Amino acid sequence: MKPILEAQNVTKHFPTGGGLFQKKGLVKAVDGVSLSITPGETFAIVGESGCGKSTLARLLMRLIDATTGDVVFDGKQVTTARGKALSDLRRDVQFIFQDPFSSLNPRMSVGRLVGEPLEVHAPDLSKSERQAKVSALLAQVGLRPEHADRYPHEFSGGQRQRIGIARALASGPRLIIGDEPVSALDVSVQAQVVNLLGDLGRDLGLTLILIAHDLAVIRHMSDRVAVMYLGKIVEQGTTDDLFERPRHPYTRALLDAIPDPDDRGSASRARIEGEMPSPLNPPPGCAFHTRCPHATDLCRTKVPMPQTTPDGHMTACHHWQDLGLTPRQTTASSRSPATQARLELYRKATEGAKIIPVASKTPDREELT
Amino acid sequence: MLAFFLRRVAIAIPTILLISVFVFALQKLLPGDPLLVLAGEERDPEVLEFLREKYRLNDPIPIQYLTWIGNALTGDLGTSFRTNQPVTQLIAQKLPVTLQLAVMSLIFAIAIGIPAGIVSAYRKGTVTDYIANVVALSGLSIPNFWLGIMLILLVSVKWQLLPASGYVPPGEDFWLSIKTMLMPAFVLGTALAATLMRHTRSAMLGVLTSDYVRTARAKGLSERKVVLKHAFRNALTPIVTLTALLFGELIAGAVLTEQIFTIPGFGKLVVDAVFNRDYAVVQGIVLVTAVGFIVMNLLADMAYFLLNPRLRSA
Amino acid sequence: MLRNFSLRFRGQGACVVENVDLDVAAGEILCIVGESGCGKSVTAMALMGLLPSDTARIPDGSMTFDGRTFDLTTEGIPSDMRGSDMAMIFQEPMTSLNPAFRIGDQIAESVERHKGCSRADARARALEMLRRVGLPSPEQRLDQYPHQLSGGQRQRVMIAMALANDPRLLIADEPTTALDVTIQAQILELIRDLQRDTGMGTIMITHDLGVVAEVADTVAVMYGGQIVETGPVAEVFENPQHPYTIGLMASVPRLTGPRARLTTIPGTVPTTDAMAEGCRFRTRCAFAAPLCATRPAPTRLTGGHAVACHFAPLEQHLAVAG
Amino acid sequence: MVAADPALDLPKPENRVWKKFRSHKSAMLGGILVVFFVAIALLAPILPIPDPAATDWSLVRKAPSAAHWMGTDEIGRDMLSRMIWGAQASLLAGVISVGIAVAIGVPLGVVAGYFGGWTDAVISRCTEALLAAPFLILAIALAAFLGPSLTNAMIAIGISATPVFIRLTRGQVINIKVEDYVDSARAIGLPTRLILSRYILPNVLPPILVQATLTIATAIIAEASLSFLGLGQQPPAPSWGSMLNTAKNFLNQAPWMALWPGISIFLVVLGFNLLGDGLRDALDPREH
Amino acid sequence: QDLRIGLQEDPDVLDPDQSRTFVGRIVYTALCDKLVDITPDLEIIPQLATEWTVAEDGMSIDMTLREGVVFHDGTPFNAQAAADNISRSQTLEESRRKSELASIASVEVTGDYTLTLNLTAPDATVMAQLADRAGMMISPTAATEAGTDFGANPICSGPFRFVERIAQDRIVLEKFADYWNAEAINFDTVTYLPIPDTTVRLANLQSGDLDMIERLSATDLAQAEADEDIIVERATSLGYDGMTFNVGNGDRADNPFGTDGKLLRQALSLSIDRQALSQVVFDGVTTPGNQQYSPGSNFYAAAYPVPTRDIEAAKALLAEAGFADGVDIEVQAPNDTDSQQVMQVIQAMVAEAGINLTITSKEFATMLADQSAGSYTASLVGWSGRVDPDGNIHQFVTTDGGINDSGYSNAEVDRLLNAARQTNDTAERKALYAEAQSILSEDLPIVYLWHDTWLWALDSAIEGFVPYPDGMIRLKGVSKSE
Ligand SMILES: Nc1ncnc2c1ncn2[C@@H]1O[C@H](COP(=O)(O)OP(=O)(O)OP(=O)(O)O)[C@@H](O)[C@H]1O
Ligand SMILES: Nc1ncnc2c1ncn2[C@@H]1O[C@H](COP(=O)(O)OP(=O)(O)OP(=O)(O)O)[C@@H](O)[C@H]1O
Ligand SMILES: [Mg+2]
Ligand SMILES: [Mg+2]
Ligand code: NI
Repeated sequence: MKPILEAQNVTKHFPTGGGLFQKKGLVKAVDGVSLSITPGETFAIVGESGCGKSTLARLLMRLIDATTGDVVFDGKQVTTARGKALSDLRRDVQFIFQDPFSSLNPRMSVGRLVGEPLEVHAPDLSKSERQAKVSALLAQVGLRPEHADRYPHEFSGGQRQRIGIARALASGPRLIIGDEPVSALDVSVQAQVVNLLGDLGRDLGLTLILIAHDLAVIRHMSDRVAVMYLGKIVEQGTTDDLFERPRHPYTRALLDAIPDPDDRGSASRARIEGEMPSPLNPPPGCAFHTRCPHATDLCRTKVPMPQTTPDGHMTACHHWQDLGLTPRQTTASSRSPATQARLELYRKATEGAKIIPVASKTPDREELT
Repeated sequence: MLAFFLRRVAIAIPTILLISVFVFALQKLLPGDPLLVLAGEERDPEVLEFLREKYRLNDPIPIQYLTWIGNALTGDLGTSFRTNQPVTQLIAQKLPVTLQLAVMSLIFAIAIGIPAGIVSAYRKGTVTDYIANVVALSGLSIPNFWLGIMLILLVSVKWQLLPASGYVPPGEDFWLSIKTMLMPAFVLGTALAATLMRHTRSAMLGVLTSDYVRTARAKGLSERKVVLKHAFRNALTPIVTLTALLFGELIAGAVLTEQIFTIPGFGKLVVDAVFNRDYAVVQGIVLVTAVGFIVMNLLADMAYFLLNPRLRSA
Repeated sequence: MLRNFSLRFRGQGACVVENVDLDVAAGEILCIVGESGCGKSVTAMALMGLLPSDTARIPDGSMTFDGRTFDLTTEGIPSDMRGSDMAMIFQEPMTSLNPAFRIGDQIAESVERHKGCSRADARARALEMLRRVGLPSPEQRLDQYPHQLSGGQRQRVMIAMALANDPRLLIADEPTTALDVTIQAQILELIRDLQRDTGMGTIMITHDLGVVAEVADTVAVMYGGQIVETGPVAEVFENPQHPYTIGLMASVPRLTGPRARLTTIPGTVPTTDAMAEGCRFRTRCAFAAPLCATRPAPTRLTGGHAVACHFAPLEQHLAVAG
Repeated sequence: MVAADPALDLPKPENRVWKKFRSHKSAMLGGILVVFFVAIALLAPILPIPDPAATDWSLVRKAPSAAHWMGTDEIGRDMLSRMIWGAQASLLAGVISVGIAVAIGVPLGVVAGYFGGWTDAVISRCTEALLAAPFLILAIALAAFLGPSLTNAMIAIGISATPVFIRLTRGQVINIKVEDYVDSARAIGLPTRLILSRYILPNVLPPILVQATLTIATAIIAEASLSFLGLGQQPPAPSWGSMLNTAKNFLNQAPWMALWPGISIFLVVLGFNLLGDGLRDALDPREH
Repeated sequence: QDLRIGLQEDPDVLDPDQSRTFVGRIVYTALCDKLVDITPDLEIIPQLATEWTVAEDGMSIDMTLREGVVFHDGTPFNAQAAADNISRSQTLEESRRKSELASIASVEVTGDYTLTLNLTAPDATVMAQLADRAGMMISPTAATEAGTDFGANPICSGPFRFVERIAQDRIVLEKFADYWNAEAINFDTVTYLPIPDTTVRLANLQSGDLDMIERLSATDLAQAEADEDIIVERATSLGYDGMTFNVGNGDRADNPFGTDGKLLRQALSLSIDRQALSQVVFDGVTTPGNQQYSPGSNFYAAAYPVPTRDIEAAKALLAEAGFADGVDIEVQAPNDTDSQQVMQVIQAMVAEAGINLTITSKEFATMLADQSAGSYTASLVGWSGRVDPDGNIHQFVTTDGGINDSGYSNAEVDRLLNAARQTNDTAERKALYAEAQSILSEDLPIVYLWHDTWLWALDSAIEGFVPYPDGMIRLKGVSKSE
């Protein structure tokens, strides 16, 4: 299928310092990234804080200008778009921000926030038509039309994130880029938003680019995953493949580091030590060699080229083949039967199944009815 | 650091030029003929014409400016129309006076404004806070001349505690010098204290709710140490920046206070010069105060730099 | 340890935290889980006496520490216990250290305050602590400023600072939430190791069930300022009783197994003022019944497992119709 | 479609700004003070008070009495009447000159802060130059251009107060423009003009509001200095500033001449400041 | 012993040939002796010149100088020095004294201590001019050396010599031991301190920081007199304050009060209650006036007394001029509080006659420029006063008068005033001035309003101070008791 969005070797270098006090430097926030997104898929980008995920997302929709490289959306150049072309792009590609608290103008009502993209992209709508559309959008994300004249601070994080999503949906985009849309949310709220995004993606046939550092969320939502480390994509493949057979040592370390509620007390897992080096001063060779247990001299000097297997799984590591394709050992499901049963009961209950008391075993049953 | 310094100086040069052009132009646009004031009651036309030639007032204004700036670059700021004194000499005479007044007022402002700001932030919403705020505002809205004259009438005339006005160089009689300057410095200081207090308060409010202040408390430190060491140290940056700016303002002119207390400083000099259309003096003082202002800005940045480890170690 | 603790903020109709009991033994890690705003932090702060004195009221509650009982309604813990007998680590490693002072001094300050030792000794102790938390080249770090450290390193400094006076109780309020998974793993391991070495009691606050699974001995699940379920971690995870606990577990996307649509807890946490009487969870509970308007007494189950729900154990009381 | 969340029944907050404002005690006090003086100023023509310019040469500098509650001034005019009429000039001087400063300073500050680069450099240098130029020279020059009147005094004061607002706004904008919500406006393709007016401006206003209320004080007093230069309110029409200025010569003989305008200026300044603080809080939807 | 004197402002350059301020003259009375001086009754008496005789034809003056006088730098004073001084005053390009000495054609040194002044025409005012800055003798040596910078370190022959000056702060003089009249001087040093604010100046005197202040504010008089530690001395000034009208100075003269506005000017003058004005603004300390000199002085033309206020007459004049419904006038005034007060009182007074007066306050430099350029209708200005009546009137109202800002021109007035210059006979001069006054009282290019009273406040320890109508502070015989 023809890709809806394609990035070729995009790079973003931020000059730093040069201000009054600091030494001048160059942050290579994104360093030669190529991507190709097919319509309708959910593509995830994962990586540690500061590895360049947000920068990449902003480059893809031209919130910032790339230093080098091309981004093509639906056959049209993004990197050079201006005027009408840029305006069209702003309609077709939308963005969901990470922080639902700082990404909504605190001084605008929800109705105005959600209606604003309509104002820009559908200026012909009358005021009442716009209001109707706003109501519909709010309903679509699980809010009520009456909420239109409230202010963002009156909502909880999850609700705010819904407002952000409604705002992103307003212009009728084809591609939505979510920069950690659920990271700031609580587990239970996160689940609601994750479901919402999944539903919307499915119902509206949207293409989603999802940025996250929570691998469980990524696994749950995405079709394909790219793993970033220090401005570069180090591994990319389908979700299942990548989670089951991570090839790059970094991906593996990342997966290992996730504390899993289903996997208690696994204290003795291999940990990677140290922290991500500064992008101001990246290490030579493979950027991960400073923390990699398998690093060799080769890694310290030569930048590994991305290698793609026939099934489309890309890895940028000198040694991935030597490390073997040992699948990650996972305890398939360590939940106890009791837990499983309760979860099932709970699921049914929340889905609206009628719950009846179990007569015999309830001493205080009478009080219930 | 040095590079930073040089860059700042480089930025300052166009600013100073701009100011000098601006003030020069402005002066020339002022109504009134300096020579009429200068020629005396009789206003002899012959003398007028001679003086006009002497001070090159017949030249086109751009030429007058270029002549002036050319001389200024060689350190010659011209002479006063009124007293025939070289402007550089006038400035050299006034600068120490003004500096002394500025420093002493600042000490008052700091001594009043900062503790008041800290207390009112710490006791936000209490009566103490309200009182501190009202006092600060009254400092801002009580005219300097009123406070000045009242102080003179009370402290000097009635109680005979301090000299009513004038100036004594510290080199001549240090204590007398301090005593003479006490009232004017207080009058000026109270007005600044208000500004300082408001800024200290808001800076402290921001800092007091910060996580590291909570950490300091969690360490079991005394409240005093938490507030004065951990919180205040971080509120200091905006305060120092503001203080440097206030100091710049003080140098530029404490006009009324100097007038009331008859302190021969910059403020008085510039007012008299403006009224007498003593162009060279006005221009010279503006130049010096502009430089002072910019130096203060620079110092504020430096303070910023020194107070903020983030910048210092970069 | 903490008994019947309630807390109310000025201008609020109901208590933010209501009748909370917590017990931590020496050498034990107690995790408090619950979603954002349910009162985890304020409870911890109350223990440390760090609540804002002008807005917070404690209508009820006492704490027993090491045999000494403090009536929290009238007296906080004395400030000399803060930082020595009880220490706390905060969530935000980036902002919890004072940016204006060297980290060595910040640690030493606490030592000086409580041990009354000389400056040099305090610094020596600071260095030792930095070494213990595994900060590379600790001698140089001593003279660095917080901004020169990364988030993980700062959190280590916070831990070093908290442990410098060998506290008997460590309270860690979401110590890893702001950190990356790889760093989080390092920090959790560090806390667990240190805790094992010193044998102190630890209260760890989090809303990440993964973290609980990884470090906790016992767990307390909190909703709306009430403890709804407590027990040894294995018990609670393998036999969750309270609908909220179950909902929480269901909401977490899983790293293994099939990818089904997530089960969620519908709705949002009401504000303190709008909190329901009785079981506070009932506004969102799929099993809620009129009975829930009365506050359920904790039901004791096996092995120290207790749950505050009228219907525990669930499947013995309720079933799906049809 | 997703089912609407049942827990979303928030109480409908009506007229929140006013409500919040009313609960702010000191802001209410400020509001009352300001309203009081504004009312006095507006009602001056219909209040039963003597003509503020009517002189009585037998009543020069007489202390407050039953006939003249606030005493009489240096040429035997009723102080009370002059205070009331002077409120007009002084409030106007304060409010309008600050209005001018805000109207010029804030947009320039927004532009400088948002666009940065050369625009910023040019505006910043000019601001510095203006800051360093003595107020007096500026004022006299403007007087010469525009002719002496209260309006022109306001313009002069306004212009000289402008740099502060440019600076303040610029600093705020630099902080605000990196906020996510500004990016979000760019992401939906909002034109820069609207980003500035809807996103940047409303969010930089609070500190400007506070500065503005403080500047009103300085402006009222500055009007006095200007009327001293013959640029402010033209005699015999009164303004508090010029009354205070005249009173300076009679502090000994007729202290009340300085007292009333002094107290009034203080109360107005206090009123505006309390009001400003309160408004800042009330206008911020985040504050509870 | 030190004497500290509070001045109202800082003097300008201390070179008698270049200076122009009133306060400067106060300092000179201690620093520089003149050829002649005046008595409080304005008689001319010897100072450095001991005798003088005016030639029969009035075309020359023979003068004998005091012997044994030296300048502060030791240069002896003699006829040559005096001649050099006069020549400097006449030829130095910066000299402000040229017009004052315009009638001296040449100076002949006829002996070591005698000289003859040759005049271009008989001039009765010459000796009066020599009683002021034009007659001040400065050291010729110093003058040649310093040129125009003489003011930085003035060297004269007065009782005190210059020590230091800090602009706007103080001028310090010390007793000159070789002064010819040293025994009349009782102070070792004298310090002049400019203190512009009258209240503060008085406060300084009260607090003991000063021994003497000049120009006590009229409204402070009562307070000063109530203070038993303070003595107030007073003298009516030689000058006047009044309203100058533009009757022929450029286009702006074309206004109802201008060229043809004689009647309106009379109406305005009549509608002002000068007594009340003086009372309200100056607590009655000033003297109401209607001529160049105050009513008590020698040259006052008693035939034209100060008019009493007559609103009806004023209204009638207005009607006669065709302005029965009232008329507008704009008057410029300096922006000091006194002038503003005066103008507001006048504004209220003339309003009753139907004259609607607007006040335009200007700062002094602007006002002066506008006035000399003729860009005004009427102007509230004063004149500090001269010893000879000619100095108070000639240059203001004669057709080519140096400061005839009014643009007034009347051949008869010109003739009378020129004639008054040329005779030395006082009675004859009085008659001529009275005759001129008869025309001026009618035409009113200047409406005289009041004459200031100089007020000095002294510490009660100061003895021997004599008030002079020229406002100077002469230190001869002044002493301070311990
Ligand atoms: N405007 C900028 N100027 C300079 N450096 C920047 C800028 N924006 C980002 N960077 C730097 O680029 C790098 C990548 O930043 P980016 O925000 O893309 O990371 P991220 O992966 O999104 O991190 P996080 O998970 O914390 O959001 C970081 O080192 C950051 O400091
Ligand atoms: N100073 C305060 N004044 C008023 N209410 C407060 C204050 N501090 C906290 N609260 C309220 O108390 C409740 C509990 O807050 P708390 O910080 O303990 O939540 P938490 O469980 O720690 O949440 P999180 O996971 O987000 O840290 C919240 O509703 C909060 O709004
Ligand atoms: Mg990011
Ligand atoms: Mg918390
Ligand atoms: Ni899921």
